[in-house]
Amino acid sequence: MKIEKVMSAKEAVSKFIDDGMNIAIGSFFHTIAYNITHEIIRQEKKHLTICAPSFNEHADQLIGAGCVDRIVSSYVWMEVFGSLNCFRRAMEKGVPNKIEMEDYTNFAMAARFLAGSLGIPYMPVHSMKGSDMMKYSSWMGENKVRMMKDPFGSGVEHALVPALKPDVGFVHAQRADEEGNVQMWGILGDAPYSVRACQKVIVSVEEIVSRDVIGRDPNRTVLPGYKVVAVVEDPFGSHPKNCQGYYNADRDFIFKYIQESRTEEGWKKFMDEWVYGVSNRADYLKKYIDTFGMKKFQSLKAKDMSSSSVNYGY
Amino acid sequence: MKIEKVMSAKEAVSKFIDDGMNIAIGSFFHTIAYNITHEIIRQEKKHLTICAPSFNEHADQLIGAGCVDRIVSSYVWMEVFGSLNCFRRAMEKGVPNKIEMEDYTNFAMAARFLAGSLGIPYMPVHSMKGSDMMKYSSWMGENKVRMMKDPFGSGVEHALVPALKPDVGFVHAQRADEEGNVQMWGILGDAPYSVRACQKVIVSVEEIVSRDVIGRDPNRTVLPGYKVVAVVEDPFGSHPKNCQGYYNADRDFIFKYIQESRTEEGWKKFMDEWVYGVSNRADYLKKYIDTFGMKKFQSLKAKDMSSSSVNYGY
Amino acid sequence: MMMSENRYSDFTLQELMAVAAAAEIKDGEKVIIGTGLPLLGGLLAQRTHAPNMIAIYESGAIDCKPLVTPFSVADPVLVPGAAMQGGLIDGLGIVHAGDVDVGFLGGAQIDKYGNLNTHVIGDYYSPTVRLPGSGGSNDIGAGCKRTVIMMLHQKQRFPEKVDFVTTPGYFDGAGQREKMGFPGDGPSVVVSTLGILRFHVKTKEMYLESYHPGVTIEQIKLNTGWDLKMAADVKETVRPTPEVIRILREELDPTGIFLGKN
Amino acid sequence: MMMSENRYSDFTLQELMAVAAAAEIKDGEKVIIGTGLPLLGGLLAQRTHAPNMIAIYESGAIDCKPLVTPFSVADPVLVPGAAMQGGLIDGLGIVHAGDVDVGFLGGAQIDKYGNLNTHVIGDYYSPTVRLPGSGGSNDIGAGCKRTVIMMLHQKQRFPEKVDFVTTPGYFDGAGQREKMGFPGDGPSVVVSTLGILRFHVKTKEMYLESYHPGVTIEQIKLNTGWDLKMAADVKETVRPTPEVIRILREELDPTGIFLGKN
Repeated sequence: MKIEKVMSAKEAVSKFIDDGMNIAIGSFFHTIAYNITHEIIRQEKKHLTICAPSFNEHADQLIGAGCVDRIVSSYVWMEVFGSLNCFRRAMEKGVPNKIEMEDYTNFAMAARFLAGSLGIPYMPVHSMKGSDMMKYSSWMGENKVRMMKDPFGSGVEHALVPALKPDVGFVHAQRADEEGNVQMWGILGDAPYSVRACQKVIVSVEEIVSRDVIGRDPNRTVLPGYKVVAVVEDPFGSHPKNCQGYYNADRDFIFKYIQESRTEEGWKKFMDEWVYGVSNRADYLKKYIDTFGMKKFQSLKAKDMSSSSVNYGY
Repeated sequence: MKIEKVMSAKEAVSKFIDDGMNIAIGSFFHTIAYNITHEIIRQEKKHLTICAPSFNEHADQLIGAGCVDRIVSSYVWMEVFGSLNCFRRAMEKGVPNKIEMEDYTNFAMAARFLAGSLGIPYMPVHSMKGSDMMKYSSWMGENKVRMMKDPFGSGVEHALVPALKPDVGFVHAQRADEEGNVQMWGILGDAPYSVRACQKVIVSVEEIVSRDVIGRDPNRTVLPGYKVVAVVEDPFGSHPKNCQGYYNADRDFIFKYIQESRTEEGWKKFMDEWVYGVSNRADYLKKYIDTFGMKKFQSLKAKDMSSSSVNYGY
Repeated sequence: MMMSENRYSDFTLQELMAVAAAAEIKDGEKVIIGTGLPLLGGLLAQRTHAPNMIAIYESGAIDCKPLVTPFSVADPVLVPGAAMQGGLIDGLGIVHAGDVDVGFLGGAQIDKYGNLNTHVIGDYYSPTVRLPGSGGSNDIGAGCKRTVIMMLHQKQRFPEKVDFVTTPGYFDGAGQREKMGFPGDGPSVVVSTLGILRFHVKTKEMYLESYHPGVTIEQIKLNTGWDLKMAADVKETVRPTPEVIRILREELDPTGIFLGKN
Repeated sequence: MMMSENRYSDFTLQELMAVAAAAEIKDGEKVIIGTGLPLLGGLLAQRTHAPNMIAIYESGAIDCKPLVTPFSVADPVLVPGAAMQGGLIDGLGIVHAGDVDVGFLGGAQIDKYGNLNTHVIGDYYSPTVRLPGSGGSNDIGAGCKRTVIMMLHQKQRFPEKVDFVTTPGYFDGAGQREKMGFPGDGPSVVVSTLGILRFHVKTKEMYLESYHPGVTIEQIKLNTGWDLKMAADVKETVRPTPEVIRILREELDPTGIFLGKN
């Protein structure tokens, strides 16, 4: 009965991510599982639908690699760093392939995941009303969002957004036990509801800890193990994004990607070096240290700002 | 601009709870603010509507004292201890006054609070469908719950339950700072959404801590201070219920209440002794120790089962 | 009901029921259990044939392994060692989403089609007896893949129609739950104080599968408010083994709070 | 734009804009701010006239007091010292519920009625330029009691009608937001690189309130895609005091990341 869930990113992607799947990529500009993202690219998965309130370079890399057919999101960009070049090439020029997109807002996406996680069929929201996101849709047609008059008589119409329940989700977190009980702190982003809404979840963590560590602070658990099919232990798995308590974002590296990906050739060179040319996260880290030096690597590591302990006794 | 929020239970109830208000009483068989409840009874507040997924003896005492006109809930009982006698006397015989009730389910109530806290007007749920809770309503009439066919074409009908946004809520928690940023751990019960859904919140805590303590572990915060109008520091404020990390439930005392409240006279005697006859929580505790002894009081205190610390550094 | 060879070869009715409840749980299942007998059944299953059972409480405690038998669904002993601790929205949210395999239920009345009443005896607006209400019962009845109902078997508690439908069984018979689109499939079994009852696969009507040791079929019929049908192979309920009784008494309820002192 | 007496008596356009943004915040208000200039405006308000401002980020960080100026709405420096840290549903949930007073917005295009476009230039299905999308922008535009919009003032960015309405201003004029039943009242001000613009209380049409030092009204008209109306008392934007400039440069952006090196 006990299922072995601890495995490599390679094994997890190969076992649980199939071409054509609808995939949630958890988090929000932080703790994004780059290890899993890169593995999907190396395994050349195709025709994926990727879902998240907001996407950064991880989406851009999947798009550039031709893994993505459809996007369900509210934001695909890199904040102050600027635009994602593969995303724009795909949307504007169909390079490497044309991509369809369903545009929502951040709250509407969060509400769709919340609904999915609770078995609620749709959520009535104020978001999107009157905007052109109501007018345009892609493959979802009229089921992207529907307007409905409040049946409780307020006279107001609401935008109904349907529950989102992706086939599989993946996310990076600080820690989990071998059963897949996941703990996260700091900014939760689209977690916990994004991953809870998925049928299955691959979780990547900085550290696998004992069930005892989880049980000593169960309020930190964002996802119970029963939805988790794979637990991947990959320290620095979300580099160049941050992971609270472990490392800060690597702005230089993010900027480097944005710069180099301005041309298709530049993008390919970057990817050959940092994704196709490495076999796993450990290999990637070795390359990082070889390239930028141990000092730079160490500079990313988090300072100690420990929480105090609380008593769970009875 | 800085508002002084720290005050006694007496002051908080007198300032923020008015006759006729719709009140949420937070938690779920645990960390119920008995100190606030008793103060409401002593101040003889009237015509209250009380809301919670599940109610225990605190509701029974408010009902017996004639404070309550209406109940919005899914459960008013004392689990294995048996029925609540004032509740039954009110519902069956109109003693001390007739009470109207809107019956929901626990999940429907939780969904109503969730909706209220997020500004979502109503939630479509599977709960209640086909049950007699759909047929009968009191003052809410058709707005208690409405059936609607899924506009996304599944063919299924859902029960729509309206957002619940009480005038004021109160809850007991482990700690808060002077601004009312509330931290809770262990079983959250109807928190955080019940209190977040309220216009104003009175929070009662075991300890007032510095903002620095809150800021060292901000993921434990269930309610941000801006909704909080009063912070009451009352150790053992939820006795005879438990407060994780501070004390366990006092089963003997709960049983004593259930036993003595079987008759109106018995109830009155209990209340004269433990509510009307004491002026505040400190006085109540002194009486408890005088009556049952320090050893009994000490036996309620929680063992040490400390969580470990996590790093919030960047 | 003593048939002792050693001190664990006898058993009480409550012990028999706890064992029957445990037998309904398969290993690895997610089970939402309350307090009292269902709780003991769940704990027993976990100690015997279902070590990977995931115990869930509506208070938001998930995969609990309490060192002390909890007294309430919000007992603080549930928290340390749990895999996750949230609130109602978490505990019942996964039920509503259809993630939970088994839910335990009980009530003041149950009818022919497994509908439960925990609201009122008599009229809703002027009740003879006002009961607790649904709590999480209706949610569990709608959402869990199957439910296990534990009942005191008395005629007034087994009417042909309940005074108030709190928690859906099969309503008036086959096909009605399907129309509702519930995530869950409905009641699987009733473990009563007199026997074990199931629901006909086609008609969804409750029938007697087995009578407990010392109980007669006639006694069960007399205590049921409609003409109760029998399984073709109706038989005596399987008796608990001494080892299981030992675990129940010594490990799970050493103080006898739930099972009463023996 | 140097008019120095001491080293803080001069100011750049960006500094002027950050100061103008700060002036829009009242003490004690709950403000959802992004990164860049709005962030500096918020921090400046907090250090000057609005010490009790509550800074909120859509990533779920509430009442942040970061020791280091954050680079992203999900910067980990926001977390230690925050009053509460949750996720998107918490950060934007309170916006959607109408609890937040002020929201900062920006965009590629803004029109006469304050509608913002951050989706596409050109056709939605075959865009000339594809932009990020809404992010939390539409939610903030619908939910915050009022919004403060910061814009690069160029003709193609100030068209009479935006190519795509991402975030609601006043749609086609007065009365339209009300029909939508939004919790928030809409844009309060546009702080552009050329001036400060507000919306007519009746018609909801954008008009010029003040032009920045060194900018002419003619220049603003030329850079606006419709016939921009003027306030009766249109005047020069208030110049920042040296003390405020000192705080901006020395305390809030000592490395010059946001304001550029001076």
